[in-house]
Amino acid sequence: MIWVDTIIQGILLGGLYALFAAGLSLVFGIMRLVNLAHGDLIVMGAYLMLVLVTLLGLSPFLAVFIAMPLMFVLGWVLQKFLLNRTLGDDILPPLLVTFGLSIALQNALLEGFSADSQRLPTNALTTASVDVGPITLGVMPLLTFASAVLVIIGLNQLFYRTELGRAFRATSDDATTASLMGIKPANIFATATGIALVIVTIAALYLGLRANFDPNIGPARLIYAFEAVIIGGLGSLWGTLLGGIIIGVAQTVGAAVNPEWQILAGHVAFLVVLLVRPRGLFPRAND
Amino acid sequence: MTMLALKNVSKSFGALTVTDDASFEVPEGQALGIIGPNGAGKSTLFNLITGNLRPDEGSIHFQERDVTKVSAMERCLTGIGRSFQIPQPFEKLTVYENLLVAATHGRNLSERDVRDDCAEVLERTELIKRANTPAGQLSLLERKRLELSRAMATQPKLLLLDEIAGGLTEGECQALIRTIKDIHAQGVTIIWIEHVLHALTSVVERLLVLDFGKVIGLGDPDEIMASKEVQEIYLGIEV
Amino acid sequence: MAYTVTTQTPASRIATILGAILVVVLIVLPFFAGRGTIQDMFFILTMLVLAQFWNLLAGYGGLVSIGQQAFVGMGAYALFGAVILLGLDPVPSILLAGVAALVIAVPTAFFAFRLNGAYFAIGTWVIAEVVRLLVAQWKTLGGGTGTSLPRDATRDMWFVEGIEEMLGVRSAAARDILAYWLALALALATIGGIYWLLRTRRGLALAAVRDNTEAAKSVGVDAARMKWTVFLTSAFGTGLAGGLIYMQKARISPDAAFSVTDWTAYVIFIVVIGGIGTIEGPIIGVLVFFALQALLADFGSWYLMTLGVLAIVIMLIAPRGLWGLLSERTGLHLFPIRRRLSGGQLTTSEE
Amino acid sequence: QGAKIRLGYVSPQSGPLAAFSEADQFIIDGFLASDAGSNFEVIVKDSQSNPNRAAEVAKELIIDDEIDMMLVASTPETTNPVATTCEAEEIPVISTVAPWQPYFIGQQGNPGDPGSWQPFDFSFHFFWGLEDVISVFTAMWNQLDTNKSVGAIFPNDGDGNAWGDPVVGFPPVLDAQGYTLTDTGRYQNLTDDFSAQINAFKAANCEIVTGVPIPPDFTTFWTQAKQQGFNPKAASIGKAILFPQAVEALGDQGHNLSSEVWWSPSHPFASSLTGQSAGDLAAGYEAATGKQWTQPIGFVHALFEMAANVMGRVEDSRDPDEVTAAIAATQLSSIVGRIAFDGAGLPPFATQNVAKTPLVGGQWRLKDGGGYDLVIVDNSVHPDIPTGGSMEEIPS
Amino acid sequence: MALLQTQNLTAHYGDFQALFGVDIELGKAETVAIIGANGAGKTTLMRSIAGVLQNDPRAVSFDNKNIGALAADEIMAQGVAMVPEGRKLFPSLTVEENLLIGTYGRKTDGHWNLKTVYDLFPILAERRHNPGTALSGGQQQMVAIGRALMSNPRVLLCDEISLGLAPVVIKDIYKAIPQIKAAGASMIVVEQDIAQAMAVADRVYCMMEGRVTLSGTPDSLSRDDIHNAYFGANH
Ligand SMILES: Nc1ncnc2c1ncn2[C@@H]1O[C@H](COP(=O)(O)OP(=O)(O)OP(=O)(O)O)[C@@H](O)[C@H]1O
Ligand SMILES: Nc1ncnc2c1ncn2[C@@H]1O[C@H](COP(=O)(O)OP(=O)(O)OP(=O)(O)O)[C@@H](O)[C@H]1O
Ligand SMILES: [Mg+2]
Ligand SMILES: [Mg+2]
Repeated sequence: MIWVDTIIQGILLGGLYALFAAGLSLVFGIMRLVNLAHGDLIVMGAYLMLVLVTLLGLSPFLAVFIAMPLMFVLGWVLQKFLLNRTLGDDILPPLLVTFGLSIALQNALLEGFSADSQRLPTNALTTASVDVGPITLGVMPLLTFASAVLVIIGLNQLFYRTELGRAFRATSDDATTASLMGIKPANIFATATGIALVIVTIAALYLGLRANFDPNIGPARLIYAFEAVIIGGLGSLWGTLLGGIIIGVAQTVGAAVNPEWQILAGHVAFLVVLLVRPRGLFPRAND
Repeated sequence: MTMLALKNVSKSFGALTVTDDASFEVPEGQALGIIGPNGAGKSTLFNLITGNLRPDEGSIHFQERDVTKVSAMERCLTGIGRSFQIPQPFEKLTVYENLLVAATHGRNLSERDVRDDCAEVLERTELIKRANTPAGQLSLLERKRLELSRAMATQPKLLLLDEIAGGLTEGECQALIRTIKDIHAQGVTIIWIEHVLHALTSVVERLLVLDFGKVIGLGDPDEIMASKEVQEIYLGIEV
Repeated sequence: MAYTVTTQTPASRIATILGAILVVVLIVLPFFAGRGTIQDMFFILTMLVLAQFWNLLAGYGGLVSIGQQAFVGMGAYALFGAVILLGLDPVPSILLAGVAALVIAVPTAFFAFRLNGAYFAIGTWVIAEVVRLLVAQWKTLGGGTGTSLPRDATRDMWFVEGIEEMLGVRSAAARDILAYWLALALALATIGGIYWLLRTRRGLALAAVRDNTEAAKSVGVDAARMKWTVFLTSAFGTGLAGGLIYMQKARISPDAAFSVTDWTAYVIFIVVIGGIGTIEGPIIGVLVFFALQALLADFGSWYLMTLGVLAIVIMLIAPRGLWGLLSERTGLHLFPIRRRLSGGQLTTSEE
Repeated sequence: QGAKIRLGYVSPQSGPLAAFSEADQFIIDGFLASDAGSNFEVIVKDSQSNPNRAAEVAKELIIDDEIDMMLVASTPETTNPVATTCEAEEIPVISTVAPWQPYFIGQQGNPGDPGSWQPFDFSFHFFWGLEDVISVFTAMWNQLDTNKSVGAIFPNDGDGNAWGDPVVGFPPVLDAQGYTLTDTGRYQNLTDDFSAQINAFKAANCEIVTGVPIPPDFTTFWTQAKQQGFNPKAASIGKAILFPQAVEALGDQGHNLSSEVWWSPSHPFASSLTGQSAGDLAAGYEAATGKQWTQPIGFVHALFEMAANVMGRVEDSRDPDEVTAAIAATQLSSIVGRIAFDGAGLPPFATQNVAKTPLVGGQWRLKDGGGYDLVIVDNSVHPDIPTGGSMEEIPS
Repeated sequence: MALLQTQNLTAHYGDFQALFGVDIELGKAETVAIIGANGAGKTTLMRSIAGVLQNDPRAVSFDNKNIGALAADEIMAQGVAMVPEGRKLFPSLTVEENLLIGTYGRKTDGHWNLKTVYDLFPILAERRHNPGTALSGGQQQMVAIGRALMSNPRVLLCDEISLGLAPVVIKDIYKAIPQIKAAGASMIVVEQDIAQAMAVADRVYCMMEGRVTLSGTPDSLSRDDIHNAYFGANH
């Protein structure tokens, strides 16, 4: 029974990782942008909600809806005026710029909020649980997982059912030809990053409710997010969810064997998947 | 000896078959011309011979050795040199250094040993004045000459030339023909893809016609040019 | 008239002379400089070595790794292992540090070379994390806590006594001087070695592969072997630097020795600020980095914020770095590698 | 001598450990304003919570700033690199706010081989040790009615490895006192999931939890424990719930969590520097900053008391050997209690370098208007420190 | 007055200059062919007009406005659509999506819509849900043309629409040109297949080495003229 529990907990954890990764997957998939500041943006989202919660006395679940448009605008501006200028065949400019952004953001948060660990205000829901047979599952992890699935479904709808989604895919395939269709790749990229930051806000909600955060915890989450994206395959959103789950399950199973191997097991799972399938589980045909 | 032999070679890009069951042989010392409409798969055939692409089926033999699985780099070392249709210079290196890379690595010699050879090649292709210019700054014609020079610098036994005469003036064209005849006279086997037919036919001993990846004619240039099929598909450009 | 080839330029001849003088000054520096200067120089030299090797990897080999901390950490731990567990002297153990880095570089390369671009970068990062987590389980060397070099080992280190006597300094200062000289030797060997490599036909091949891989293969360049050579060389050199850095620190922990920020991110910063793909770039970059740190480090988070913003600004306005900017304007090269053909038909009209 | 005595002070002012250094400025200002303090110059460096950086700034202080003595505080990640550097540089150093085992053993070449351990010449440390925290924790648990089954979460870091050490850590003592310990192994910091530990604790029917996680990890653990229906009667946690903000981050779930208490406003000690009582110092801090008092305040203050006291007893502050001898001879009644390197309560190998200060146990109690108070609930080892209540079970 | 015009148009790829002062004109309802050997600069010219390559702001004018400074998407919105060389379908999009994306920047009520494009190329209706790249070369070319038509362009730029296609397929595709003309678009057709180009064009420009070397109506140009302009022999 413990094994079943371990695997289910791993899957739920994978939901959290997928949520961390979904925005990254969007940005990486559409414009091959390696955003090293993604983790810090999640942390920033959590602080933004903290401010909203403290200033307006809102529940975090309401604050998230105020934070989303703000984060969208931030993402749009960031991409349009900064990150777009780093795109190209060379991966170094985005690496360096987002690394710079990452440390600037971390330290700005540190200046603004100090290093104290914070948490979004919790309520009974935080520790509520449901019994499924002999297994007790937290409501919060279930909600996190459900949100991850909803985000992925939503993104898929956006991608495959809307004109904007078509433009995303077309621009991702070939930005130059897309511009011949009247698409402004710069704006499409900005919109994509805006949407990515909306997802980041959702991830931040669960990050902030789940445990403490402080300005420095971003990078540790970033690597899992990257792993989930790469395992899943560039541009495959369901792949990202699966990637998150693989890492989550690997971690809990590793920990059940010995907590020393917990994080290692996640990384090893990543390496093994890449060894077998260097382009991830669901690569696009044309990369 | 047979310098090059292709046996039932096929290559597709997705649904598009670019090389379709091609088989032919080139004896040592021969100059073979390849013609065919745009997109017929001529350049692809070169990529298969040099190892820049791997065939889906069939085998490629160089000097009677099966080189199908041999890498592009090793094929160069065993004596296959090529020019690219779209010139691919090492843009940040000078013209001389472009040749130096080819000569030192393609022949596995030291820089000192190949210095004069490289200079001589540049003299022959009239690029010597540009020896110290970064290749990125060359004009298209100079780039094409550099393609030829760099291929020559590896001192290949089999030289593959992909459309190097397009856009030359008559005088330049004659000079190019002389250069190629010279190389040929030294015993180098040549395969030359060219749209400028009069240049081609003044050098090659045999002509191969490619259409949709298929070899549809191979033989004496005059006979081939006179054949009805070739008239139809290739000389369709006739006004 | 016969042809000749030169790489020297008038500027580089002057640079060679100035460089030689600089080297002599650096060698005798401990005779007149204070310990603060010596330690600053140690920092500059070791970061320079790391930067040169990362530059070799990314700037010349096109392999953008963000996992160099694996080699720094592995080298450092190998040195500690050799001293604490095998009882070796720290100085020769530095060589072992390089070898240890080389040993993990081989499987790393096997894996990472299957990946390209961003995948390669992230793959190397994950591998470095794995190495860190494994080393953190190495209980005899302190596990996640870390450990220190035994005092006896550092006090009785080779040459220390000699330096004490020669310069009349205390043992702590003598150790610094020893570490400085070793760092100087390593930095000179690194720059010399890389310069030498670039001037051989392999260096030409590297440039060719970087410009156009397919064409390079077609003229007989073994692109795969170039990648291996560059990766293993820079792992070895990075491992040596890691060993040396931690010999001087005398204290290690996995988080410190495998820090992606300290050993890779800052190194990338140095290279890119200075100018990637040149030998001069990392030299300029490390000086800028040091100056920033010296000026601003006391401002805590403002320092790091400035560093972050500077990285962004430089990348946007001068993507080829400060040296790139300078040499574009002036055509200056301190380490020229361009081979210029002269003589023969070129004598009449040198262009 | 006209020149001022130069003190170097290294602490983590930024980064994840920054909460430890929040009161630094307040205390240093107070120190410099005091009579004794006017002879000193204090050069403060930030370790950025990074051990590499800590060692670097220590070297800078010694070499560029030519300090006479080093002070360093807060976690082995800060004290150890600084102390190691000072030891190598032969500069006297006094450290605090790290249990003495991770401080002492953590600086040994091979921590696994007690035979190889050696005392330090220039490094001195005052704080309590694991044996104290163990006895405080067990005394608190003994106040409750439990099955004596303890689950432990020890991370793979300086503190965690020391707490879990089979020789000097919790396991042997708990064993001796009739507790059964479920220790699943050293996890990495910033782990996102503790199901494995929770499952193991449930399987062993643990009613008590202990450990020394970093704050975010404890929040994760505690939230998951509640979610997965694991409700121990007592949770005595080091490090993670030191600071009120960390407990507040748990919402209502922090009620009755227990922790070691090294210093509080109700400690019956006074400053040798200013004569202030512990209560005065804490009140002064709260008035000056508007923040709730925290435990490091007393110890950072005591560090500067030490500096003033030691330097008051030397002729030449620039002579490391004399300063060292003066430190070793310290007999100081400080705001954290008596500090003397007399080996009291210490194994022989540590007597030379370590002085112990008193430790009691406390519980966080939810206040009516929100926020938490730290109430001392156990003083069995140091009865002179008054309690404010007795140990209560955690409501499930 | 010409609908579209280039004046002294130059283009560079890095240090390499690909066009040297090209002047061409396209009148309303006119079809112009541009011929020339490989690398002559035909594609570069098309890309410069379409705004993919940056040029002198005054080098290109459309409808009496300078469009040289506009970005590709802005030029497209004005009604200049391009069928790029090599078809350049979006592999992630189905046939129908490839067609629909053609209207992204310009939505009009003109003649062309999904239905009329399917009428023009009935085979596409059958394959509408296939990924664009799973079609044969000729069908892909039809999608590329249809995609450009969807925005009802006033000027249609076609870059080597016969490249790599079998003669029968080329014939099929060229059959569509009169219908496109009839719907009101002016066209610039780049071709190496001189016969095809001559058959549909009102006027011809011949390019070599980045310059226009010859121009005129198809009838007025002799075989030798073209041969010389094309291959550069006998200067
Ligand atoms: N890497 C590739 N991927 C997909 N298709 C390709 C690739 N390389 C070539 N093709 C296609 O294969 C066909 C043949 O190309 P190839 O370059 O061999 O023709 P060619 O006979 O040399 O033509 P040209 O006379 O224009 O040089 C073309 O339709 C081309 O688009
Ligand atoms: N992206 C590029 N970078 C550098 N040079 C280029 C680039 N694209 C084209 N060129 C060069 O510009 C010149 C003109 O090329 P262009 O593609 O315009 O010719 P074209 O007439 O369309 O030829 P083709 O018949 O082969 O399509 C050629 O020499 C080509 O090599
Ligand atoms: Mg071709
Ligand atoms: Mg073209």
